[in-house]
Amino acid sequence: MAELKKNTNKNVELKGAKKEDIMSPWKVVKHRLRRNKLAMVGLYTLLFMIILAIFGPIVQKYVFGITMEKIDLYNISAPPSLKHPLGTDEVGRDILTRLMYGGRISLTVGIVAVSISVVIGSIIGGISGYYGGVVDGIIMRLVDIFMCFPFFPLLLMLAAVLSDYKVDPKYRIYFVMIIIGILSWTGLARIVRGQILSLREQEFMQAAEALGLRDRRKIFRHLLPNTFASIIVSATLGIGSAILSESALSYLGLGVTPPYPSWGQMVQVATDYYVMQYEYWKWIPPGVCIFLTVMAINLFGDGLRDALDPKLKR
Amino acid sequence: MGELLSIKNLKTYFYTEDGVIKAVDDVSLSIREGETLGVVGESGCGKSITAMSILKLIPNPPGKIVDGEIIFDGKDLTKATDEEIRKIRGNKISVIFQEPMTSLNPVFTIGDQIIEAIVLHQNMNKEKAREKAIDMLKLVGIPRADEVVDAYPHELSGGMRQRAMIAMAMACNPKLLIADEPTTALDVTIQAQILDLMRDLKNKTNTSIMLITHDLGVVAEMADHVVVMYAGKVVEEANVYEIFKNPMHPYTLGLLESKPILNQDKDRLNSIPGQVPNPLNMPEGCYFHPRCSKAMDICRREQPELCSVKDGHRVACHLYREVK
Amino acid sequence: TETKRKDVATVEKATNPAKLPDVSKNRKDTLIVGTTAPSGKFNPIYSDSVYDSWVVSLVFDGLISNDEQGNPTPLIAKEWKISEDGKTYTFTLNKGVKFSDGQEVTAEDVAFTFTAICDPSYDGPRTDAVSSLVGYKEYNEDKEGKVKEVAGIKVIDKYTISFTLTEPKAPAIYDFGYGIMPKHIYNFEKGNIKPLKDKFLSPVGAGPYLFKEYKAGQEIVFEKNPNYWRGEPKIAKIVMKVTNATTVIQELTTGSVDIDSVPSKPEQIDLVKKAEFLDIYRYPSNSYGYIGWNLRDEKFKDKKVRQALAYGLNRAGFIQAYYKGLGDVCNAPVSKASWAYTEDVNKYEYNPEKANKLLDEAGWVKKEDGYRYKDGKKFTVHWMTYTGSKYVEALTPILIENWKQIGVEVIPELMEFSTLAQKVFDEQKFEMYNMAWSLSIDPDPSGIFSIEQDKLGGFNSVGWRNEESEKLIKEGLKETNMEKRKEIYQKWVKLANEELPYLFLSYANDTYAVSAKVKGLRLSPFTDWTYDIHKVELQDVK
Amino acid sequence: MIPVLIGVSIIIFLIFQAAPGDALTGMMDPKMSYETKQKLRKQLHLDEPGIIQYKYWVQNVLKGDFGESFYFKQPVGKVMNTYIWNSFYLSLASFILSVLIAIPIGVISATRQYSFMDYFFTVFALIGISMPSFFFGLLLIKWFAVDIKLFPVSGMMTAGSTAVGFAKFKDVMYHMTLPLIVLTLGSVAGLMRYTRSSMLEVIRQDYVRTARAKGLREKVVIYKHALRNALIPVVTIFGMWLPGLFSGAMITEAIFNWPGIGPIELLAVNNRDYPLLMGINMLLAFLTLLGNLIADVTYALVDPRIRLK
Amino acid sequence: MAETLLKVENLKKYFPIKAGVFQRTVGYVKAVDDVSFELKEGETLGFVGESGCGKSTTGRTILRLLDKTDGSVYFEGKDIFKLSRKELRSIRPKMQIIFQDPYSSLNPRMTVGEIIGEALVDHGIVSKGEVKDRVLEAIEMCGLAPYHIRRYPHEFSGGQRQRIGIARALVLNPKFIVCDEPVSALDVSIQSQIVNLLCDLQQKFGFSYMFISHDLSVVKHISHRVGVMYLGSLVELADKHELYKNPLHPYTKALLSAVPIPDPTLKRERIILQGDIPSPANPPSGCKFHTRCPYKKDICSQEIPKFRDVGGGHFVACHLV
Ligand SMILES: Nc1ncnc2c1ncn2[C@@H]1O[C@H](COP(=O)(O)OP(=O)(O)OP(=O)(O)O)[C@@H](O)[C@H]1O
Ligand SMILES: Nc1ncnc2c1ncn2[C@@H]1O[C@H](COP(=O)(O)OP(=O)(O)OP(=O)(O)O)[C@@H](O)[C@H]1O
Ligand SMILES: [Mg+2]
Ligand SMILES: [Mg+2]
Ligand code: NI
Repeated sequence: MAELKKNTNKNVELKGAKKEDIMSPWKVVKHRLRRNKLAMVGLYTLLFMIILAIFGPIVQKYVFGITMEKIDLYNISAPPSLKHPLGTDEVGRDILTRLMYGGRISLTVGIVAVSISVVIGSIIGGISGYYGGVVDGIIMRLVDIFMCFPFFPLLLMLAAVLSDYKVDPKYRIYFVMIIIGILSWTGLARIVRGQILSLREQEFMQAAEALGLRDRRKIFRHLLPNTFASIIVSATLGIGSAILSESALSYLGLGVTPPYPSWGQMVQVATDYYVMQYEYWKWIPPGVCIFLTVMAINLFGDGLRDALDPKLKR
Repeated sequence: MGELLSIKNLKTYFYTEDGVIKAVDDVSLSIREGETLGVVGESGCGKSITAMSILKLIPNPPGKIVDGEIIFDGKDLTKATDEEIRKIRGNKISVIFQEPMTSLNPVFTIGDQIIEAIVLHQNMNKEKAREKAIDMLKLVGIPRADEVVDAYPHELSGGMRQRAMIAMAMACNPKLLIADEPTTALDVTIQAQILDLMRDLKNKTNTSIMLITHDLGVVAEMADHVVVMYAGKVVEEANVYEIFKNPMHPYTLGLLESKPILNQDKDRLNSIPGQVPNPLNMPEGCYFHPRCSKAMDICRREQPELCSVKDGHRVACHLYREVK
Repeated sequence: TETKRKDVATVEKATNPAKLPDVSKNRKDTLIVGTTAPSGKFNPIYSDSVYDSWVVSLVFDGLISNDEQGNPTPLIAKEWKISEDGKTYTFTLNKGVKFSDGQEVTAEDVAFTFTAICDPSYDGPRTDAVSSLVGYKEYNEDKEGKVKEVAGIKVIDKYTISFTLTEPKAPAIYDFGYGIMPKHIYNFEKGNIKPLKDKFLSPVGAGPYLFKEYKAGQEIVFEKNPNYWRGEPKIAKIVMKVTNATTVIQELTTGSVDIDSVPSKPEQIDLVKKAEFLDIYRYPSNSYGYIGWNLRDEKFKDKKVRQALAYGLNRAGFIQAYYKGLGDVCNAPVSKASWAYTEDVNKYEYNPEKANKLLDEAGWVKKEDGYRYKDGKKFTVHWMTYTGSKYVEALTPILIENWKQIGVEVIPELMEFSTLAQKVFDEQKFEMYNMAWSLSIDPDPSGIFSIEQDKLGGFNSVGWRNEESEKLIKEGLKETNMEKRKEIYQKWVKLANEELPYLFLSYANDTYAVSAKVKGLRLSPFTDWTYDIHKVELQDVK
Repeated sequence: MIPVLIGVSIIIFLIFQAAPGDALTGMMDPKMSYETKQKLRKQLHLDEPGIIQYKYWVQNVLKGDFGESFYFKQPVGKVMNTYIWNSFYLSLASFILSVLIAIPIGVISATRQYSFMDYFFTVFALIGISMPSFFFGLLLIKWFAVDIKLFPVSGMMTAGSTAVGFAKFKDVMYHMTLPLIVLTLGSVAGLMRYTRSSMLEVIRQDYVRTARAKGLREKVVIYKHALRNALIPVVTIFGMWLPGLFSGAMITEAIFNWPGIGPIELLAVNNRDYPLLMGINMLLAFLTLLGNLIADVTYALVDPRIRLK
Repeated sequence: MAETLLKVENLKKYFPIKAGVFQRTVGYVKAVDDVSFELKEGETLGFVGESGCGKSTTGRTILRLLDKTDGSVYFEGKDIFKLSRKELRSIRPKMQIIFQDPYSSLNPRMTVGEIIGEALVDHGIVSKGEVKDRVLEAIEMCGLAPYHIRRYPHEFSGGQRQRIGIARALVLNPKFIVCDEPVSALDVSIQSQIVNLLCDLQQKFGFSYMFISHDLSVVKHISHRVGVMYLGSLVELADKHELYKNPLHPYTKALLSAVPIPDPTLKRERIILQGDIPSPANPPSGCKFHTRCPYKKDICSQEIPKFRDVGGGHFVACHLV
């Protein structure tokens, strides 16, 4: 009690905090992440892809005067050259430009789809886990139902409805993203729910209850932030799989609308035997791009998981 | 009584992301045959790591025995090969761990786990080993031992599990039993049973025991000799009567005084102020000085060495330097 | 290069048959034909894809067949007569034609086959072949089983049968080409066709081959019918193997497949040629690709606009880019292979100036943004098209670019094919779309362009209502004299070319690669490899 | 379980109903008149409202069959039976192979955390996860089937082969190799990561230390004491693979012309073959639920702690 | 120190045991089985008993952090199980809890300032501006430095965290605090600091404590009265001096004799019980203690002994007394 009274003086300088290096939980994660080489390789690859996708087409347009729709009839299916570093496609469009443009789409698909699924998944998972009981039972059955959902018919229906409402095809891809997002929240919801079910039993939640806090506050201030680790990991990995989904959809002819390219759609030309065998520049680069991007995201996500897991501390 | 085990200047460090943790920092102690050595100190002061170092059970990475000798039966264990250590583990030196709940493998029956050790070290066939296992379980006072051999750990209560652990540890008649807080997780009434049991076993087999605990009461009841640790170092060592009658190190003193004693009434408890130091960021000089009411200048600068003050009573504190 | 039948198919002979791979060389009694997607409906009255129909025509023979020009030829029926009023068809059967189980083919079997199509429980695609028979309605709509026979189908004697239609229909003769099923095997009770469907995978007919085995998604195996009535087939065994676009060239050039269709693209054909042991057959396919525009839409009502848009699209350029010389510009809704085809039509060659002029005339004014406006409305076309098509992919940029030049904005919308079909035909909610028509042997256009078809679900979805066209179509249907019909249809073709109910795009070619060891194949727009297959043989090549 | 199946069936049916077009819109034969189409629609009940169609479907199901496929004109069960086993063989082979590969490397990776091997397998696993299957499939075809002609391009058996017994098995395996590689790469990755993290968790446990303290050999410690525990969560995810064994890998099967159910489902979608689609989807929904149930039950089986008393 | 603050009557709390694939309830853990007692203002009531005997469950059920199975709890005369959620929320600040585990009872993603001040904000007890002052006040009272409010719990040692937990309860100005083993998880040298702090605060603010611990010596030090629990039931309750000097229930006796005393010269006669604690899911019939009781009689296994006053507020449940 003696030292207890030492600094009862209210005007004690709060600056004291600065003297010691305060590491918030996030700083610790950042710190650890930075030391993980694979994760950093992933991060930089990803940044590179993003920058290329954002600024690449602009540079091509204003510096070289090439747009992704521009047809060069003199260079149809031309192999890589100085003018077209990655060659041209069967109607003479510059593949590099289309690739960069496709990156925009693929990356946006990933990000938008994942944002949607993360928002839905964590809210529903949070509610389900927090309230438990009947609410949880109903929500989990709903998750079961969603998990048994047929993906393709839904997209077909969507495509038709969109054309009914005369949505500009340019934006149609966003709806595809939304659908991918809406269909893929279930996994995250389960993870979040599972964690919250156990977090709920932790004493700090009993403390929150004892303090008489509102439910909303308990879910969003106390519980969800503690599931951030899995949410973030599942989000980074989700971006990868959303990009793959879009690619696969495009590959089956259900994705973006030409002339807007996406990577998946660009790879599709390789179903043509001739293209596959003799025109590698048409399909290898987009395939490699998908691969690299998803790989980068996975590397980063994996590193993030390690960084977020206190047990994995080295 | 000859010395069974003697640890000399043991240093076990953990190389972590945030820096080096000197979990065991220059610890020396010894155990004689048939003796019970009590090791006390607060949580995190390196008691378990000292014990683990003996059997090289330190998780590596990040942990590593950096320096020192561990002489057991005339052999330096720090220099022994993995194979040699393996032969000693469970055979000549056995361990009982703190948490009976998690120290047994949940997917094997109690019998399987005991038999495994017996088969390994005593060249018995399975049937014989099983018989022996049942005998051991009976010995530690488990009723219905022939049924319990086939039970899974989760089917037993904490006390029974701890007894099963003891049965497993004693199965090969070890020369040294390391009991790492064997009763902390148990209730006092069960704790009393277990301690009783251990004492009986020791008397029967003349096994030496290294008893690690932070409960001074347990030490008072069980130990012949006591080592007090603080922040990776031994701060005081003496036989049990000496320690309780005549504690010297301010930390030992503080410990003894801060605990309310059942049949003594006090208005206010004495307490050691301050917090246990961060292992990454040890203070200069004597590790205890920031909490020590008798701290002197020298304590802030120089680390005291463990020196003999009386015969058999050794303490690491500048206050007693002159006495040397 | 040897050209056999001038206007029907060109054949490029293998340059070095000796290169035939050993696998193929050693396979002396088996012919392997590539197929894409047999669905297992191996029945003459149910098959609805070309792949199933190959199976059917190997196993079944029909009353008649046709030649390379599309003219009907006798088969089981050695001859037929059409009555004066054009309503009654009487067929006389060859005697001694046997099903593969040894029973003779009689008029009863023929009657059974066609009566089966009339059955109330029949749910296959052949109804139109019998729906104009006298008594069809009565038979079909009677559910209680009181009407036992179709009045218009009359068995005259064991080898003679006649069919009577409610009104004359010139193309009707082709409806009698469907394979004849043995009644004693396929028979079923009226109103319950299930027993017949159960035999899809064990077809028995009077055709040259016996059906042996079907491995779904993989292959179909046939053995020759030693007692085939037109003579024992020369090839002992035929295997139809499933291949796909990615694998076909590979399968062909390694000799694991002897006959397969290849994409009509020069680079692909070059690959086939490089193998040096494959003959290449090429002929115009019996189809055309087009852009349909909704003639109810103000924009497209004006003929000038339609013509302008035709002039304004570099179709030749597109076809060159896409087919690389292996396709042609289409200017009228009739196949190049058909006898109704004529060169004497407006070619609408690419001419942006003319297009601009016509649009100016039609009142569409170009503004500074480069697009045309009329009554304040921009000339914007929503173009619905379908996914997964290279054709569309190639067309899209050209269409957008070309029409932009003449001030027309195109917004493509991709959808899956069924969705497109629904929008176009069942709902008629579209401005413009593109598709292709695959035609029948007879050039009769009534199924697509008659006014009667201008209804929800009908095929005249663009809504072409032209009196003269209607008159010509009706005339053509009634006329049984070949010369006169030809005249009528050519007149109609010119009308369609002038009016442009569609923007006609392209004629494709079909290309088949055939191993040099296969001799005697009759490939043409109207005859596939199964025609006269009993005469085809496998020869050793040196 | 049953309420979920009913819910799934209703929702799937609603979606199909809402999808534009029906089984006949795609049939565009000018020889097939409007009347004929309407007649066929009537026969297939396509002219009736969705609820009634659902009623017919339920009636069929209660009778024990899923109706007749519009496209194949055969009972749905028969059509599925024809294709589903081909998918099953391929998926099963891939499943077994994945397990055989993934678990050992997962263990190695975990026991040597942060070693070269660990990094190597981690990167390998991530490649597996990141490689789009169509791209990888095409690459394999190009390299192994086209360029060096080691494996066949597609199909499941040599055409016209009449081989039986072992020769047939060999032939099938030969054709299966490339698709198997594609499928396995994808699943090995996930499973291996899963095993690794589960193993990492376990080797930190006290009972592993106990096992060491007993003087057991390191191999016994890892493969007996640790692995048994680490596999508990892994084994349970096998149940979740159940639907995967039958659902067919749509893309891989399409690329390699494998006669499985994947392409048939796509075909059913394109042809609006409701009975077939319902059949396939209901089977998968059922298997999904069954798989979850099996996962629960296996959990109880492999983990004595939750064994029923 | 006269008013009755809390009154517990026949409180029961059973947890269902679920098993099997369908998670059917196959039985109940009788965690709290018929517990009654009273607590006066400014008084400390100690609760001792073996691990798992239902001490924490009792404490938490009293605060309605768990739902009861039966019985009633009156806080300031109001039955808290009859309150609506809103009323309950408003009464919460008056009754607080300090948890055993200083690690899991603080939300690792919130700063100390947020943790302590949060309830003030959520209840609108003080204006936004004042919150910080109140937090600082509480923090200093508990022996922490003001700059600590910006830190996260993981940066503190166990003893400091327990202080944060105490500050969190303190800041709301409660009347009654359940201390659920607040020192069991702490280092020996830190325990006494916290015990002293709790004593000091009680003296200053007149809190009532329900002090749960299995450490009999600590309980004795801090409490006025002590209750002994065994398998969900109170077996003895008395003034602490009375209880420790004159334990009546055989279990209490055994417990007291089993506590190790840090004095090697002192050799006591210890009562070593036989057998293990029975499972609370399947408690023995009659007196729950009879399976381990060295003095058991026939009646013990048949009849449940009444919890009754044997004079001077000394309650005990035993047939032998
Ligand atoms: N795997 C590890 N990695 C890093 N540091 C470790 C590891 N294991 C132990 N330590 C550190 O070593 C020090 C000593 O730990 P040890 O387990 O010996 O303490 P103890 O005295 O047994 O405490 P307790 O009474 O809590 O069991 C502690 O500071 C701990 O943080
Ligand atoms: N949420 C729960 N669900 C099921 N059983 C529970 C739950 N919480 C506690 N129990 C059971 O209730 C009994 C009493 O538990 P409680 O935590 O109250 O004991 P305790 O006396 O506080 O023990 P300790 O000293 O270990 O804290 C135990 O057997 C426990 O297993
Ligand atoms: Mg320890
Ligand atoms: Mg408790
Ligand atoms: Ni650092």
